[in-house]
Amino acid sequence: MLRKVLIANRGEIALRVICACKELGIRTVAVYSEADRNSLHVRFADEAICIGPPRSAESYLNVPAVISAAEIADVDAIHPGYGLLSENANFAEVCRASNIKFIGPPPEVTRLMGEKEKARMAMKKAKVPILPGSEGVIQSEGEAIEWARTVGFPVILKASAGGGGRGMRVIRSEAELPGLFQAAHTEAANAFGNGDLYMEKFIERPRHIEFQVLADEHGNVLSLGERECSIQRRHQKLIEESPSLQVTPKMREEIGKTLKRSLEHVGYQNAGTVEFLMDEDGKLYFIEMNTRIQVEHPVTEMVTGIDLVKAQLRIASGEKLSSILTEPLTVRGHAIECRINAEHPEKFTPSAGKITAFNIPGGNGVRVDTAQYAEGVVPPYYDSLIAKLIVHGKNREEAMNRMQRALDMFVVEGIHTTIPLHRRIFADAEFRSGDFDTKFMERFFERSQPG
Amino acid sequence: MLRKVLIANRGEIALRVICACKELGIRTVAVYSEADRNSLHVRFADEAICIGPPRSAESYLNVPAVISAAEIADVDAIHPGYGLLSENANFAEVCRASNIKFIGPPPEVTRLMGEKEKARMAMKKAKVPILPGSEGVIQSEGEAIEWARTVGFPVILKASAGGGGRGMRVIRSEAELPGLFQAAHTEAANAFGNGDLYMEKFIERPRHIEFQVLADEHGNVLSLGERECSIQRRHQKLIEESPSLQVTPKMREEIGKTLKRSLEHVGYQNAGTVEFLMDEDGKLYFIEMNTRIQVEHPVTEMVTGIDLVKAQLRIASGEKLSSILTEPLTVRGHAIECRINAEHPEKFTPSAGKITAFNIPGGNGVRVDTAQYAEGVVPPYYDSLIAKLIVHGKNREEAMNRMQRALDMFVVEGIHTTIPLHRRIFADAEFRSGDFDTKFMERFFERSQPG
Amino acid sequence: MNPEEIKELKELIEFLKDNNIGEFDLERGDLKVRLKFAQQQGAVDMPALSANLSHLLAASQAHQMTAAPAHSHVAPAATPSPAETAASEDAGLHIVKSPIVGTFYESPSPGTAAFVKAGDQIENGQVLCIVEAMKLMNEIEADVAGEVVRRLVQNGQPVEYGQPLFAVRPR
Amino acid sequence: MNPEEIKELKELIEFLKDNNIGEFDLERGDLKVRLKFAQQQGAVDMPALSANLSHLLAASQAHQMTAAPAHSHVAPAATPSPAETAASEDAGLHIVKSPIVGTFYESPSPGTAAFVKAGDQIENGQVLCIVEAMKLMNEIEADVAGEVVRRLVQNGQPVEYGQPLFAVRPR
Repeated sequence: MLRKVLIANRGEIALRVICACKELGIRTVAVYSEADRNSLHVRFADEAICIGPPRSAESYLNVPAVISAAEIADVDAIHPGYGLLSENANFAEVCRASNIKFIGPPPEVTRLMGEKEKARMAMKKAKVPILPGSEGVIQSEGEAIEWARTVGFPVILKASAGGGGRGMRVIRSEAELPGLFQAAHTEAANAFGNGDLYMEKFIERPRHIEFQVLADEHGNVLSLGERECSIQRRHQKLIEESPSLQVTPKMREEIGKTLKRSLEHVGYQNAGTVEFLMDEDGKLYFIEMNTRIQVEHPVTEMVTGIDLVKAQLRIASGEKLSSILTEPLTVRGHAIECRINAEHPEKFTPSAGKITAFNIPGGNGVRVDTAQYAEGVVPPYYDSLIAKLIVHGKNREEAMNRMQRALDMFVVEGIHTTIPLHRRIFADAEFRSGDFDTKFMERFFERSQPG
Repeated sequence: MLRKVLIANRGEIALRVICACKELGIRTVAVYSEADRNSLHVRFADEAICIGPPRSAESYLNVPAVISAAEIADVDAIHPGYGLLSENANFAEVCRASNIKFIGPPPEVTRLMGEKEKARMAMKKAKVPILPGSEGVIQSEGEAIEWARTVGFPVILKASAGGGGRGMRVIRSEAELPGLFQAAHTEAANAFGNGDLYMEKFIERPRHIEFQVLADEHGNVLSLGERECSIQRRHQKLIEESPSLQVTPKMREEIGKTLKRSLEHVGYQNAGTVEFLMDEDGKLYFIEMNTRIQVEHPVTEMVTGIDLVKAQLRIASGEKLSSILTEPLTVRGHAIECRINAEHPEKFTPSAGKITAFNIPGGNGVRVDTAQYAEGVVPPYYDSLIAKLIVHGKNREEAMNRMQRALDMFVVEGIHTTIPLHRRIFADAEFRSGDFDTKFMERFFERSQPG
Repeated sequence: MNPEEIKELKELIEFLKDNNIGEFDLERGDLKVRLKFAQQQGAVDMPALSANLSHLLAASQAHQMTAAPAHSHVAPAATPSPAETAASEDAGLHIVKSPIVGTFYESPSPGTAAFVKAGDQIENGQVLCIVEAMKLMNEIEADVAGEVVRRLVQNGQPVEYGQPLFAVRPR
Repeated sequence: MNPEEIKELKELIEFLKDNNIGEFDLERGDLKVRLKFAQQQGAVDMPALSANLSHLLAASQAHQMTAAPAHSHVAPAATPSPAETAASEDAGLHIVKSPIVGTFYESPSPGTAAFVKAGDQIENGQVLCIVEAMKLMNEIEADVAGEVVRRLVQNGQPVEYGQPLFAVRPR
């Protein structure tokens, strides 16, 4: 087992890793910026080293400072948490060169998965379904019709040269294709001086579904089931749950097999998350892979009973999955997570400052991951996530009711938080029905607009 | 479903019941004494009514005040929590007379189980094993030998007329019986003016094992497995866990059947706990039954996934067990609870006062049931329990390690608590082995004495 | 002093404080200790004021007894804030409080005249109202003599323990 | 008094303050302590400022960088409290701090003379020491001219960002 680990992160995830280390008897070293001197990850680590001024670029993202701290504290390994240096292949390489274990996949795998198009191709080769699209420019209406027939309507035309919606057209039937093709071509040519178009399968109401995997250093990969993450605002997840009501046991088993095969093929190691879009027929299309622990990992922990961060640490110690997961995988009940951000609940402006009252809900089926406390301070330099409120119930209904009472009992004063927004979402009929997609928040804001 | 419930209790259990009600959509009414005006159960109930001055006898135990509050708030039912009025059959009768549902068994059953000797006889009749003993006075050495042979050595002689250890002798073999019988007889005669003796089976190293049951109003009873509660100081439980390492699936099934039969026979309703002593051979002997929710109920909730307080409320609403427990009962992992008392951790003197810092541990597998908060006050009038720290792990080892890190992260300042004592117990080899009995704390204090 | 002694000293002080001791002298061999607790004008009064949840809790008082507007028997503003009560008292008024939980009635039976009304002179021990609890009619007596300035609750309104019923100007 | 005793005294005073002691006398052999807290009229004194975890956290600074006594490279007293630093600064001293995390060396290479020693006059920009980070020897230059009063870390000791290295009396 690892002897001593440096946690190259802050906030709740730093504390989360410290908890896992403590439970495994691993000594911990926190690093912190001057703004985080009074943080709980500093308080509860065995050692703590100040590595720079408040700005992340000069502290948490400062590779020499982190490595230097790791060297003077004489650690075996660095846990990068999520964000910050967690998917930085160069950092992983520096760790390797410094003889410090980076808790993540090898730098080559991080790099591969970091280049979205290469990752898509690698997964496609391994027979993971990806969103069908023309591989190059569509030269003519005729070619467009041929493509659309192959993948089925609706499809979307996009300008090769640019973005921002210009030159973009959703085509829902063969009849409207010629007209829209011309319109898109003209618009693209006018906007970008280049009328080239390509085409993709279009999903009207996509869901964001992701699969948690664990992979050891001995070539073994296991999928731990999915999370439903469609409740997003501007691609920022707000609420995640597990399992997804849309994923059947058969789908779960099939995708599990596919992921096992493909990730063994790329030599994956560590915990990881494979993200998919799901179309209206329940078909999944690979988008990207995150090669780190994910913010929303607790919902998987709640339903499977597996501690994912401890699994990461044991994998990094060289253990085999078979010794980490000794029981057959079972899913019990339903778990939901709300991300509590220090933001105005309607305007979403960040809200830093001193917390004057902080009452964390407890009781049956409630878990809170946070590094905040009464009289603590939310500094203005970092991510706005201050707490994750996770509930577990015997089914989705019980979990939702439990979340509502936990939100009622979560008192934060002195700063704004997204707690009131979550209360409104949990009272929303569409959310409660479970029948939603990634455009849920747009509809929610429309119907909940005052007046 | 019940529409509105009054909670005739305070502290963490009042808040626990409020949580369950909220999750079921039941309105809540808190009652409180003047000392509890700023308590969280007052804060989080839908309504709150002051029922008297600080002393329990004039507030929480004041039946007319509680009933009167229930009447003016127009509730359907009263949840008594544990302690206070929870096993008061007269109170249950007043509730019935006032057309308010008492959330517990019928008064007759409460009364039967409250009279220990009658309860023992009722259970014996229903073939629940009880500690064997002579039903009357043992007249002679010869009769004593006969009795001892029936139940097997060791046995214990006790004076019929008194207690305090006088006239009491543990007899471990037939050879030493005559001498000890005479000694006990003489001692009893000298001490109490009456030399009568009776005899019981003696358990050298008893464990305290209890079974959680649920019973609906339609004659259905189900056992939800056991809790191990041997870590006690002066008959006060300190640490409880579930499952017990000593209870095999076969024993669990058999005792479950026995309890089902016997409790259906006595017409039991509500959640309840049947307490046993376990001898060195794993045999169980009934001691008593508690006809209410128990302090340590969360460990059963953690491993079974069943919300016992919600079950109480649904039973009181007339639901059948079959609609409350729709899935087959399974036990996952291991749960442990530490009772955090406002007491000096070595001298056990109560420690009331203002809490100046209160950091509750969170994260994976940790549950805290408490009504305390930073800047809250522990009044000197009531029970010293201020929080229950409950952990769940995939096995006992993980649960113990998790408890250790959670205890490390539980910060309470301004008052003394038993947290430091729990830290020492969780570092103790005998505790960690799981091989202990109700005399554990005596040995623990002996070996941990300074000097 | 060694750590053990410091620990003992701390425990001693805790004990003195718990027992509300004001001053304390001890001589024992070569050890002398003398201490005096700081004056506390307003006295213990751990309260309130304090930060954090307390003010929240205070705010929540407002919803108590009044949180069920759908139930007509629960009238608003049942619990005046400590500040209000204090203000009344400052003005020299005596507050007669309910000694029990129940339902307030101004008169011995429906349709009859109220026991007292504003402006009435009352004697110590005079019956002011009835609070019904568990079908029992409890007569509430004045604990002061003087003039009734205000009745603070409505006829038929539920009242909690300690709830102000009448403001009386003592004579 | 030695540092240990001063620490104990501070703790005692904190404790007395927390417990609202006004005056305190102690005699024990050759030790005599007598103290009286200043009057606090309003004395809300929830103060202590203390509030909550903050002082705990402050206290926990002590363990930082020093929490691994088994590792000889981590020396004690690495992080002076803000108070100490302030005191030095009050006394007109300028503190040269480490701009990076690494290992402190007093001289360009083992066995050679230190860059500077107490009593030396230094110029702004003069190299005072090396902090090694990731095998790179970073020369740390003076950001003031004056006299070196004290070196605040040991040769070979790990230092964190912002850690005081030298106290200099500016001229």
